Amino acid sequence: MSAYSAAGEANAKPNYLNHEKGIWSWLTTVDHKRICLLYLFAILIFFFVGGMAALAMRLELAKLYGTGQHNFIDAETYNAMFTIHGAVMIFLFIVPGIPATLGNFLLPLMIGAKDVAFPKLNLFSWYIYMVGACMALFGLLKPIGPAFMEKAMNFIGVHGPVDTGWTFYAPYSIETGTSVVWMTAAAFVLGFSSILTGLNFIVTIHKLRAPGMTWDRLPVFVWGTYATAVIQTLATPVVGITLLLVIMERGFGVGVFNPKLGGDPVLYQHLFWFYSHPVVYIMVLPAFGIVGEIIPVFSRKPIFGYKAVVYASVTIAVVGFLVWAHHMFVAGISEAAAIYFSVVTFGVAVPTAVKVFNWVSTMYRGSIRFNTPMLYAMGFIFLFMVAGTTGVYLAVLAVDVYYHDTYFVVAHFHYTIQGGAVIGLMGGLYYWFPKMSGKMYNETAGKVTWFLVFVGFNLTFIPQFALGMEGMPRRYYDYLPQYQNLHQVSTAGAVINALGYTLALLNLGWAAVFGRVKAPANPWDSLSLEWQTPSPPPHENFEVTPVVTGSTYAYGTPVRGDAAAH
Amino acid sequence: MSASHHATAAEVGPGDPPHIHHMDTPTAYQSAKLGMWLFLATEILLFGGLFTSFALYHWAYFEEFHHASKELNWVYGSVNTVVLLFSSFTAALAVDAAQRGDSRRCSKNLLITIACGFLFLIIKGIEYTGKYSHGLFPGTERWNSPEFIQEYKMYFGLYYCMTGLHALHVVLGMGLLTWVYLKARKGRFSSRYFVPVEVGALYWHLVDLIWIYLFPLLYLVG
Amino acid sequence: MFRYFPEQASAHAADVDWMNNIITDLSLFFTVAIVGAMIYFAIRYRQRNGKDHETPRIEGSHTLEMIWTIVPTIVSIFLAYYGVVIYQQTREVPENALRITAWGQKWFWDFEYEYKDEAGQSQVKKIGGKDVEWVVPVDRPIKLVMQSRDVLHSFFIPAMRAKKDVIPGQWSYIVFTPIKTGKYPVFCTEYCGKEHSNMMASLRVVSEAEFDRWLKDRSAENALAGMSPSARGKQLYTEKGCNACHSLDGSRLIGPSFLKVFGKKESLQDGTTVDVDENYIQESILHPNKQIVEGYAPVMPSYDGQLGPDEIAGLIAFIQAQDGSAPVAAPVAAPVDDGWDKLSPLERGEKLVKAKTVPACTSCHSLDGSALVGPSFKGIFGRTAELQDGTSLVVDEAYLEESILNPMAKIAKNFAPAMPPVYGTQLKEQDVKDIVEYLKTVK
Amino acid sequence: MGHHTDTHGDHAAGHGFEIMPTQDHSDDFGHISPYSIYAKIFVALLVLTVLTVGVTRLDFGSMNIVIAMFIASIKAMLVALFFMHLKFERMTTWIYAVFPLVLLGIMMAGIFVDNPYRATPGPAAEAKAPISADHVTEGHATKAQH
Ligand code: HEA
Ligand code: HEA
Ligand code: CUA
Ligand SMILES: [Cu+2]
Repeated sequence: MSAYSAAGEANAKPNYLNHEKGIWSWLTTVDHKRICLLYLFAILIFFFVGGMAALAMRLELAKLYGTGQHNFIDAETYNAMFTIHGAVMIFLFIVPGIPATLGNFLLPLMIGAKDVAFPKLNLFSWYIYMVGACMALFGLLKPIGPAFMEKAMNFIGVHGPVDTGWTFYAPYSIETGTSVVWMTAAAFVLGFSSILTGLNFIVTIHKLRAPGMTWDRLPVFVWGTYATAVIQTLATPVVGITLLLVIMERGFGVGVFNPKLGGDPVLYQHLFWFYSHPVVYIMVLPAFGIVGEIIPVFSRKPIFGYKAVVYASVTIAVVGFLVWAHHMFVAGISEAAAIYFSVVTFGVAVPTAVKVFNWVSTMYRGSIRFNTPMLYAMGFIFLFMVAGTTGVYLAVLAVDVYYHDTYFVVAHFHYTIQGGAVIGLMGGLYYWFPKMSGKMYNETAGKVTWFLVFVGFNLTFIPQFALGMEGMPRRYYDYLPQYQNLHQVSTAGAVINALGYTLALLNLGWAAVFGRVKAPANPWDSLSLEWQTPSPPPHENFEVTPVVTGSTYAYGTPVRGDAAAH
Repeated sequence: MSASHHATAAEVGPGDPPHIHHMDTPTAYQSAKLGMWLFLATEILLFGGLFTSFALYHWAYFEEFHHASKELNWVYGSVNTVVLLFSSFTAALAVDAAQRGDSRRCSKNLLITIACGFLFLIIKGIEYTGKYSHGLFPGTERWNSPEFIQEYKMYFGLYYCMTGLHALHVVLGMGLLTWVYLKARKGRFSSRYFVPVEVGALYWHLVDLIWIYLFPLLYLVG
Repeated sequence: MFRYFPEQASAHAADVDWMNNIITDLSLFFTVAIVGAMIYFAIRYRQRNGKDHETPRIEGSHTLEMIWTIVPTIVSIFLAYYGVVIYQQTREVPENALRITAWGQKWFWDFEYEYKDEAGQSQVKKIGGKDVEWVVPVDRPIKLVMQSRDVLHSFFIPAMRAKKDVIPGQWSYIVFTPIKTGKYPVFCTEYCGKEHSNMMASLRVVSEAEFDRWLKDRSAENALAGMSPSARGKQLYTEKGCNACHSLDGSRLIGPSFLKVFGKKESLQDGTTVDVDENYIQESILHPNKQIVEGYAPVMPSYDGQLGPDEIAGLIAFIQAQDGSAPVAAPVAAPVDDGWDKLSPLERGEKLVKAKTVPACTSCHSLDGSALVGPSFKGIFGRTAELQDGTSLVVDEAYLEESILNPMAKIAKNFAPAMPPVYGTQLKEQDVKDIVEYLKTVK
Repeated sequence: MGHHTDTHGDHAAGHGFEIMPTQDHSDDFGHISPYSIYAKIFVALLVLTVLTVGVTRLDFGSMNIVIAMFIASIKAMLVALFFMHLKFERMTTWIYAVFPLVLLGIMMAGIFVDNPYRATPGPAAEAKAPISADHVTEGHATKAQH
């Protein structure tokens, strides 16, 4: 029972992948679906780069030859490693991660549009992203080679990999001799790309919904992307100007953040977190959306409490702007501010709780299939519960004083970002893979690699909670011997985790290139619009502009009094 | 909307909106405008970081900032304010002309707006060189002397950052308007299609809006 | 379950842990409930035999939404409230708190204790340095007032459940009442650069009586104070690292030599001249970069807050004494500590290059390829070196030995003849050989 | 082919999440104001500029900034409402014009709840200049410390 007047079955007509050929047609494409693939390609490379830096850190932290000495990499390299890891993972991987890939692909399809509002701007965003990525690479280079090369590199401001941590705290970032300028400038440029993507999506959702696609029929993923886009557009400029000020401080000694020049280093932290707290919701809100799409389809049930789920997303986005200084409880802020920010932080916990409860309730009395996407979604719920509740420890003032800047925080945010956003992204990739590639992947391999990721991930980061409780500070290249056992378990977990990701992505990559099994238009029996067009979709998405007449989630048999509505 | 807006590529003539494959013309118009407003929102927050820093140090170093602001010449600032207000006025007139389909008046007003931008930059340039010769620039003798206390440096640091970023926006706005002007001169706009004029003018108004705050903040109250 | 905390060594630790444990219990409850429900639904309502069974189109429930909005809200208010209350308790400073000042600097902590001696005179006891052990009395509230001398640091005593960032130019404090004697680690928890992980100290909590004894025991400092000013200055000259940059024999290092500097007229960077007198020297120690002697870079760190008036007076006396009348007593390097001979030549060489020479080779020659005052050691052996006089040569053992013993003989191109010729007296023949061996391996 | 605007969600009223006001189509290409309004606004802006300069020359001390910012806000409003046609824009535009200002206010509020209210730990210590004067001038952004 399809609710849409337009539906297509797989046929031999050209699709977006093959209607034009050649590398040039890809680099100049304005098709949102192709731009999704461009982004996907780029972010996976950086996921790999960030992952390798993580493994280097974990290798060192295992301290196989004993603590108190350097085993594989020295202190400076280690400091560069966690900076590279954090900055690459955040600015190059997960912030564009879901919105620019799945968001780009699905947004127009889900609302029944032919493209985003500004297709050229969309491509332009990708190029800006690539420019930013290259600039970031300059920030990672070490000047080596013959003397003239070193001179040349020094001349353009390359002085060695950035060693400030991804947070670029002043005054250290103003004083250190490394290529902070390249990295902060890169973050600024990447931010610009992110702004343009967000702006594009907001306009698209406002202006290009298909006839009948009212606000209360929008899939929750679209709502998630919308809330994300608002944050992208409105929070990013603040970090942009903040990082520019750091550059000005380095170049001209403006002094705004430099106590030696009368400035206030804590002001830097305010401005930084004003962006970087909301940014965590840029990462996770689209993942919430993905879970909200997967669970109904594989449970054959409408999403429980659609309105509550949607309001919760919007509330999280808005309240997310009010809580930034919970990262600064011990940074020397006033007591009044600490109390205010602690209390308001709970304002995001409640709507998040609402979402979790609704997802689980959706499964009640469903007919549940355990395909790989569903496994990711269920894994997400467990991991995000751990993530969210450990966030509550950190929001509680008295307790955060102890946990701040320990491995407890490291574990918390890996659970949120990796257990939340990355697992969500993986689930989404598995779920929409048939649509994007027109092929089916190997289901068994999907499940096995899911298991590897899940086990490896928990093995990596559960010990880190314990480390944090024992008081192990973060950004430590060396530590007291009492922490060694837990660190070694964590390293072992990281290896399994890395293996899991690599195999899980290879499974998809293999199927996309060599796969023989063609995907039907709607393999999961979904009701949302993107599945009502062939797999892969044609260049302009739909052969006929769809007209929407019912809910995206009309699964199952109507219960009392509901029949009339559908 | 009537179907006449869906001219196919072959039929596009001067004054007709360009053919866009994925939406109709009124939607394209509304989208472009909303897009520009969103962009302006980001600009407000971009300058917002600077305004916030300025507010904080203005509060903390009230006397010192007040003193330092006396070094700025409020006459230059006032003249520049009038120049920008006037350019904003002509930008609005350009849009009005475009809406009424008067191509000539539209391009004339655009040209005046761009010229005002130039004038603004020239005055700003005179001001900057004046500051330099008065030793109000990093590296000059007065700047390095002990009497030139840290708080003054902070004031002028912020002054250069804020007015510099603003001047950059003036330059970008002039670029945008020049592109619009060239199109206008070729008669590309009509009462059915003038998005670039409106969007360019919106951007220009923002440049004006920022200056409306910068001027009293930096030159008058300090 | 999940109780991994270090022992509770401060009065408020139990409260913090109580709060933490409540959150743990609530979190476990919610997580088990939600994940349990999920797993239960997953098993109970799984699709069987590959065919969907009929599912009801339940779109939501207002009652449930209300419940699961209100319950977390109440729990949140409870947690936020007690979090704030306990936090305020941990920040309250009792009247009788013992006040100690701490300074953070890359990468060590300094402490200052102010007290009244028997004569009622105010005295300050200063301790500090890497891995310093600081001492407090048990059962007495301690207020540690902190500031940084460079970048952000953070003072963290896990056992006391106390932490606060240490900020340049701004005071912050922690307060705690130790309830157990013992020794507890102190960490720096705000990233501050290369040695962040080693910026440690240990806190020793002792009985009140023992603390008093410790505080008033000034023998170490008195030894210094009992010396003549110029002897004190001489000791400080090496202890505080002045020797890394200022020579005693007139040779030019990073900073001007102390030889015959007192009473001289120096021309400064800004074109003015200045008499080198007591005031100028004191000013240069405290605010080194205000008056830079022409031809030198403004690189000296300030010693403000690190040297007392007596110490500064000592240094002034010492500098004044460098009038050329006494032969330069080259400080003896490579003190033969136990087991020196047991080390391999390479290890000895490395130690000599990095630390045991005065000034240490590495204060002017980098190991990582960057150019300091002299050419870097990185890859030096076998490299073709261009000399000032236009010739060039391949760096071999002989050249290195010569350069160490007689630095002015051959000067590398683009470098100033700044190396002090002091190593000939400092180093034994074997030392020079060791250094050359080591330099061969610096790649 | 494009689809018809009147079937767009923007216009399909009566649903749970409708945040658009219902629209007629007269503004498909923007509102056309009478020509003279622009001139009037321009004159008003000039008058307000003169007023600001005059008032601050008179010097009301710390009230200066309040007065100046108040007048500036009126000017900004005039530009936005009439020159930029915000007055005739849809609800969405209004939201995105006002929201960033709200955020800016929140940002300033958060920072001003912190900085001026930082605690000053006990007396003796802060009497000493923190680092050497050439490294740190004693003032910090916290007045409470002075
Ligand atoms: C996707 C990313 C993401 C997400 C979603 C979150 C979500 C949350 N985070 Fe986290 N956080 C980070 C990423 C994220 N965080 C990062 C990257 C850092 C460190 C940055 C750095 O320093 O490098 C960090 C650090 C961080 C800190 C600072 C710690 C410190 O440095 O001292 C705090 C403090 O309040 C915090 C709190 C929270 C809270 C309350 C939530 C909430 O949104 C969680 C809400 C969810 C739940 C609460 C679970 C569901 C609830 C229920 C089922 C009901 C039961 C709950 C209650 C009764 C309350 N986080
Ligand atoms: C998106 C965010 C993200 C992700 C995914 C990760 C992933 C991982 N992170 Fe972390 N991490 C951060 C964000 C992230 N991290 C941030 C922001 C910090 C703070 C930095 C700072 O302090 O400044 C941090 C800090 C941090 C630390 C603390 C360092 C310290 O404080 O000293 C540690 C320590 O163990 C760590 C470990 C890991 C590990 C083992 C993984 C692993 O799970 C990674 C596993 C993944 C791979 C190994 C890649 C797999 C391979 C591919 C994807 C290629 C396949 C491609 C194809 C086939 C096409 N991370
Ligand atoms: Cu000091 Cu970290
Ligand atoms: Cu946060």
